[in-house]
Amino acid sequence: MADPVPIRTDAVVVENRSEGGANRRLRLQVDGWRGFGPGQFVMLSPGSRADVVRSDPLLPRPMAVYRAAPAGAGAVVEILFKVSGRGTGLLADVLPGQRVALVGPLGRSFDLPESGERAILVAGGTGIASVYELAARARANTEVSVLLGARTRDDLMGVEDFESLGVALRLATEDGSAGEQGLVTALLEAELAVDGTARVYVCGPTPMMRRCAEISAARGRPCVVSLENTMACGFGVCLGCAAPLATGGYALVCRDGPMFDAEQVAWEGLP
Amino acid sequence: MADPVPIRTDAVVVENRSEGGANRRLRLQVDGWRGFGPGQFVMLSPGSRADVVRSDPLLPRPMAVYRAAPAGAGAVVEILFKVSGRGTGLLADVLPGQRVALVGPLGRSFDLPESGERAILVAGGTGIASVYELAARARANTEVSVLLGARTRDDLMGVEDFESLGVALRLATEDGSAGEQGLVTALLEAELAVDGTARVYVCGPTPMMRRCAEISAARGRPCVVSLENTMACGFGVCLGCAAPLATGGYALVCRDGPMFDAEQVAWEGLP
Amino acid sequence: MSASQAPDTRVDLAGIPLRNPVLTASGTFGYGSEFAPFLDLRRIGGFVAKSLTLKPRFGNPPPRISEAPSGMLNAISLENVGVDAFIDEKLPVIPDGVTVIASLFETEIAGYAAVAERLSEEPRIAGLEVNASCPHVKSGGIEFGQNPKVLAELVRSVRRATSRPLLVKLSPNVTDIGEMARVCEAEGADGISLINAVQGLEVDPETRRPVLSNVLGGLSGPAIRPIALRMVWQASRAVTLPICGIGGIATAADAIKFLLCGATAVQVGTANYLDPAVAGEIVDGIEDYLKRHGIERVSDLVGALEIPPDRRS
Amino acid sequence: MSASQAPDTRVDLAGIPLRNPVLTASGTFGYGSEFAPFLDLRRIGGFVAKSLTLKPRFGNPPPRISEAPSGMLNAISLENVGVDAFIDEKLPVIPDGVTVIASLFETEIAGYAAVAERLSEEPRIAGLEVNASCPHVKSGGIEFGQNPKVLAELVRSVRRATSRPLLVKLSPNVTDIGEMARVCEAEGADGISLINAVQGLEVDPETRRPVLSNVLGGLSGPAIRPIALRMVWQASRAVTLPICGIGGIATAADAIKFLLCGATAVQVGTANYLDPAVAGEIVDGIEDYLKRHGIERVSDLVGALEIPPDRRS
Ligand SMILES: Cc1cc2nc3c(=O)[nH]c(=O)nc-3n(C[C@H](O)[C@H](O)[C@H](O)COP(=O)(O)OP(=O)(O)OC[C@H]3O[C@@H](n4cnc5c(N)ncnc54)[C@H](O)[C@@H]3O)c2cc1C
Ligand SMILES: Cc1cc2nc3c(=O)[nH]c(=O)nc-3n(C[C@H](O)[C@H](O)[C@H](O)COP(=O)(O)OP(=O)(O)OC[C@H]3O[C@@H](n4cnc5c(N)ncnc54)[C@H](O)[C@@H]3O)c2cc1C
Ligand SMILES: Cc1cc2nc3c(=O)[nH]c(=O)nc-3n(C[C@H](O)[C@H](O)[C@H](O)COP(=O)(O)O)c2cc1C
Ligand SMILES: Cc1cc2nc3c(=O)[nH]c(=O)nc-3n(C[C@H](O)[C@H](O)[C@H](O)COP(=O)(O)O)c2cc1C
Ligand code: FES
Ligand code: FES
Repeated sequence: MADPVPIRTDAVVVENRSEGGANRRLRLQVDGWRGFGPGQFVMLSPGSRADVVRSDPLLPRPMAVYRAAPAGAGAVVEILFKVSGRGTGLLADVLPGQRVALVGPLGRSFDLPESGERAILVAGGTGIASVYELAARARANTEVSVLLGARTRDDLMGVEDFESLGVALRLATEDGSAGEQGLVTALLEAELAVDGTARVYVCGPTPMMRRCAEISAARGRPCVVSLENTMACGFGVCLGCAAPLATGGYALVCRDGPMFDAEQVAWEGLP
Repeated sequence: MADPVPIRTDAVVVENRSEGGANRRLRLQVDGWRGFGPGQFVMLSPGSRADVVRSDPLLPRPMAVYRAAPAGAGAVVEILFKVSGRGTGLLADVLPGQRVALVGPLGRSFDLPESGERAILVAGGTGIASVYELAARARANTEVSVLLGARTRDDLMGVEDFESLGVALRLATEDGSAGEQGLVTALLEAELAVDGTARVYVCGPTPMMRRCAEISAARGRPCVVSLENTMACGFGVCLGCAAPLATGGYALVCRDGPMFDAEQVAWEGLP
Repeated sequence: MSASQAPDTRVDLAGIPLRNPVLTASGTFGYGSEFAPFLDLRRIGGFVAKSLTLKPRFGNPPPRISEAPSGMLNAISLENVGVDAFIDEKLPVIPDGVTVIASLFETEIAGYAAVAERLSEEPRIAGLEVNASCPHVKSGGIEFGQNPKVLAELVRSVRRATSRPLLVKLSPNVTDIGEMARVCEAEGADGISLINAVQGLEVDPETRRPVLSNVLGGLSGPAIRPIALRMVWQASRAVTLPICGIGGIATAADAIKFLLCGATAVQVGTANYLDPAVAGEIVDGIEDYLKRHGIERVSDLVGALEIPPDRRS
Repeated sequence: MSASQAPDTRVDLAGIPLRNPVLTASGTFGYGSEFAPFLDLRRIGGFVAKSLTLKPRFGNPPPRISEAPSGMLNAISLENVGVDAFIDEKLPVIPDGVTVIASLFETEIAGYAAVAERLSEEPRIAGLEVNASCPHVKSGGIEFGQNPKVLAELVRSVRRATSRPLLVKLSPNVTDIGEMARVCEAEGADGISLINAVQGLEVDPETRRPVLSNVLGGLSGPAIRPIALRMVWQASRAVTLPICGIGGIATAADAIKFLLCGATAVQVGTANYLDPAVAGEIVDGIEDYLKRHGIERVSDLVGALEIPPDRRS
């Protein structure tokens, strides 16, 4: 199914609350929303809120669509984000009723696993937000394992939502404050030690994705990674988000991705 | 008495509420506050809030100290302001607990009227905020008349505060929605028709101040005006706030003013 | 003009008739069709496509962009699909009635002329814009538009290669923009576009490296608007050529400032990234302004800046 | 270096010993004492006073300033108290131990030399900074710093007039900052400061007039920082003279970027208006950075930008 045509609108904040640690959950009423595919993202412009226009910080911020539910003349779109800089700092401040410029959904969506093929979703830090919808949709016709990792318990996002999905969920934190102590890549190694077909989906910090790609390749399992590059436009016109390809040249993360087969990526060329 | 030495600090928002129309009342906890004289002002930087630094809008905004009351390790400083652009738009958004960079108090303060000399305070629009403290202090040893003008009722600020001061208060609005219909300058003409000494203090839009200066001069009464120029620093170093003098050359509104004897001002050279 | 009558927004830019003066800038509008979901391309005056070279090019390794105060830095370099793919694949999907200006650059003058010739065969293209902000390989990294002699040679040879409306897009990284404008006029350009991005540098103090892989990048966005307005004004006093004003335009008010300073039309750049429908809103805003001020023709605004008498040097 | 040991922040700027590399910029720090309520002047490396002319000057009519995206425009022009009042009234109230650099400008070269001579008699002044961003009357409004011949003549005659440490403050409104830096080096300057404000223009679309009475103004603030960093880096590759980096510095991280690009010291300008204590905080922040990275001497950062091998052209 083709991904829906993106829109550009002023979304209205419905809720903006702490999700523990530096993480927040933002719920936006987006009129005219036409649906989205798992792994797609939106561009949000907290720096130029519609009521007080300002130009610093200038660029919109890419944020995965965590999930969405029909509401009013569109949908309530949910974003899970981590406050990590100026743009997300401003986003943490927006109040219910205020507006945030939104463009999306953008990017390709994940190809769902084939029926019967086991899906292993590995996500670290804010990458967790990119895989929830994939888990939700894939579990309809496949067995889904979700492996979430973070530095510490507070950095994990949406754990309860994954729990209520009823997927097999395992957690890892570097300090052991939630789930197993260690890296989520260790969980992947354990999962892949079990026989059978499995497709691996990964979103998280670059070193983590690269390691997951290696682990999957060693087991001969297909691995899809969702890259995070700095973006200016999000829809393929600034050419700013180029990711180097193993075959030479570049792909645009926003248009050709954000997900790529792991072997397509020239890891050593990523910033 | 010499004006207090200014400080520079991050003030903490105590309250930020609507005052009717586009007007707001901002109450700031300012630790280390050393007092202020009537007519002095502070520079507030809503564009670069301490928690999320941003550089647009860049310049701090001059705001009269409406009044202040000792509190905690300093004072609660009150500002009445009108949302009229980007800086004041951001100021309208700051929430209790958030911080706003503050420098002040700055500028000279009004010379209080001499004992027995009647004081007539004329203020229009946001200029009202500059004369409240003068009214409060002058009424101790003189008869004080306060004439407030605005386009419409909603544009008036702090009327109840002036009422509780117990000064003689008259209002004028252009649309007659509060007080007499017409310009506040007409009220001044009526006041000055009464015999006796009187010193006139004016703060408001330039054409209003200029007209008040003419009315006062025609009656031979001293008139002090408080000018509003665009400012970058507020303490005499950028040389941006120059106001042309009748005798040639320029005065700095932030350092030599904001108040000037009306006849010092070369009105035709003001922007 | 009666309040109900729609003002006349048409302008003629260097022989290119435009339904209104709002174009979008090369490199910020892709090949046009990317904006179809957000904007009726017939609503705006037209667009300038991403600069083309003879052969497709890959561009620089990442990071290619970086945020800057009220702006961004980019070092995309020459990445584009090449002139043939543009003509064969990109142009045909542009709806009729949309004005397309093709932008071109190369690293040597002969290359420019070749691209210009190829583009001139294409009736669907309304005009050419020569991007002179590319480093001139023979001058050791100096941009074509930074040296009046090199610029003259460039304009001369492209002028020989095409009889189509020819705009030259100037580099802002010069001492005297008026001099460069005069060179374009003397060599037969039909108009000038300015400004391209301002050369800048950003550093990551933690890694102690430049943020961009290319070290230097081009600063664009609202940050450069005062510089762009100044240069448009200076160029408009130096030549009679029509000017297309570019730099930090994000609102109708911004566009009007450029017209007042002497621009016949404007191009919206970086703002397209933040809001892909912004160019249409700028058109609306200009119409509102004209109605509100009772101005019949947008062209009445061009160069209408009122300079105080004692400053008219 | 042990974590507890304070790093060595001293630098030598063109023969002026500084306790740390954080100065404040001319025209943004008044005559120094205005900042005494907010900042211990001995905490910073020193300050550059408002540019002086031989006689007191009034400056431009208002409006003189205007806000710009992440910046401001100013057209203060020559307003200052004059060199005599500076020496007689302003200098004596500066506390001992505060490093004072005097800045000077005039509209003709002879005037510069005369001011330089007068300032050189003053032992309390640590060095001179020649502001070359002033319009040269004889060149019809072009700045002294925009023409290499005029700049050479200017530096030569001021050099003859003083044996004190001599910094030349360059205009950014040039094609090739490296060329201007080389001129200063050839004519015997001890160092260069860059950049001054970038020429810009702002328009009020409602009145259709320029916002500033002077029409043109100087753009300063964070908006110009990427341009300033680029020029400091280019100048540092063109000359061996010490460089004082200026432009949009508001934080310790900003200052460190300039040091990495080759500046020996920096000047904080517009940021002083927003926060009159900011220069002190920048000093603190640099010390923290040095400690955090285990760097013993701030001078180890100067020019330490790591350029990827394939970009070291
Ligand atoms: C497709 C995609 C989906 C994403 N989904 C999410 C999500 O659901 N939740 C979430 O918390 N984060 C997500 N991110 C990362 C998020 O975009 C960044 O954390 C955010 O842009 C940081 O902005 P800032 O203003 O806080 O940081 P600053 O440091 O102020 O940002 C400066 C610049 O760098 C860019 N930048 C900084 N960090 C990143 C990053 N990790 N990835 C891309 N650009 C970056 C910013 O966009 C901005 O242009 C996603 C990124 C991409 C590319
Ligand atoms: C000494 C003094 C005391 C003041 N006291 C008050 C007060 O108590 N309450 C109040 O509501 N207003 C007061 N003002 C006016 C207030 O400073 C402006 O309304 C405010 O700066 C507008 O900012 P903005 O961001 O909303 O407007 P913008 O249009 O975004 O401002 C753009 C620029 O113009 C400047 N500017 C715009 N309008 C004015 C103005 N009228 N006076 C000076 N600069 C201006 C801004 O400071 C800014 O630099 C005072 C001004 C001065 C000089
Ligand atoms: C990412 C990016 C890529 C650009 N690519 C081109 C280009 O290929 N050709 C060109 O002439 N200008 C290019 N430009 C410059 C813009 O067309 C424009 O001149 C400049 O960005 C200033 O306008 P703005 O401030 O509105 O963006 C590019 C700008 C950006 C930001
Ligand atoms: C209002 C104002 C006045 C200035 N006056 C002078 C001056 O007299 N002499 C000078 O050399 N530079 C002057 N400058 C330029 C600054 O010293 C500095 O070079 C420039 O503002 C860039 O730095 P910034 O972005 O940190 O402000 C002035 C700048 C401003 C904003
Ligand atoms: S973010 Fe602009 S092309 Fe991908
Ligand atoms: S506002 Fe800076 S001198 Fe008055």
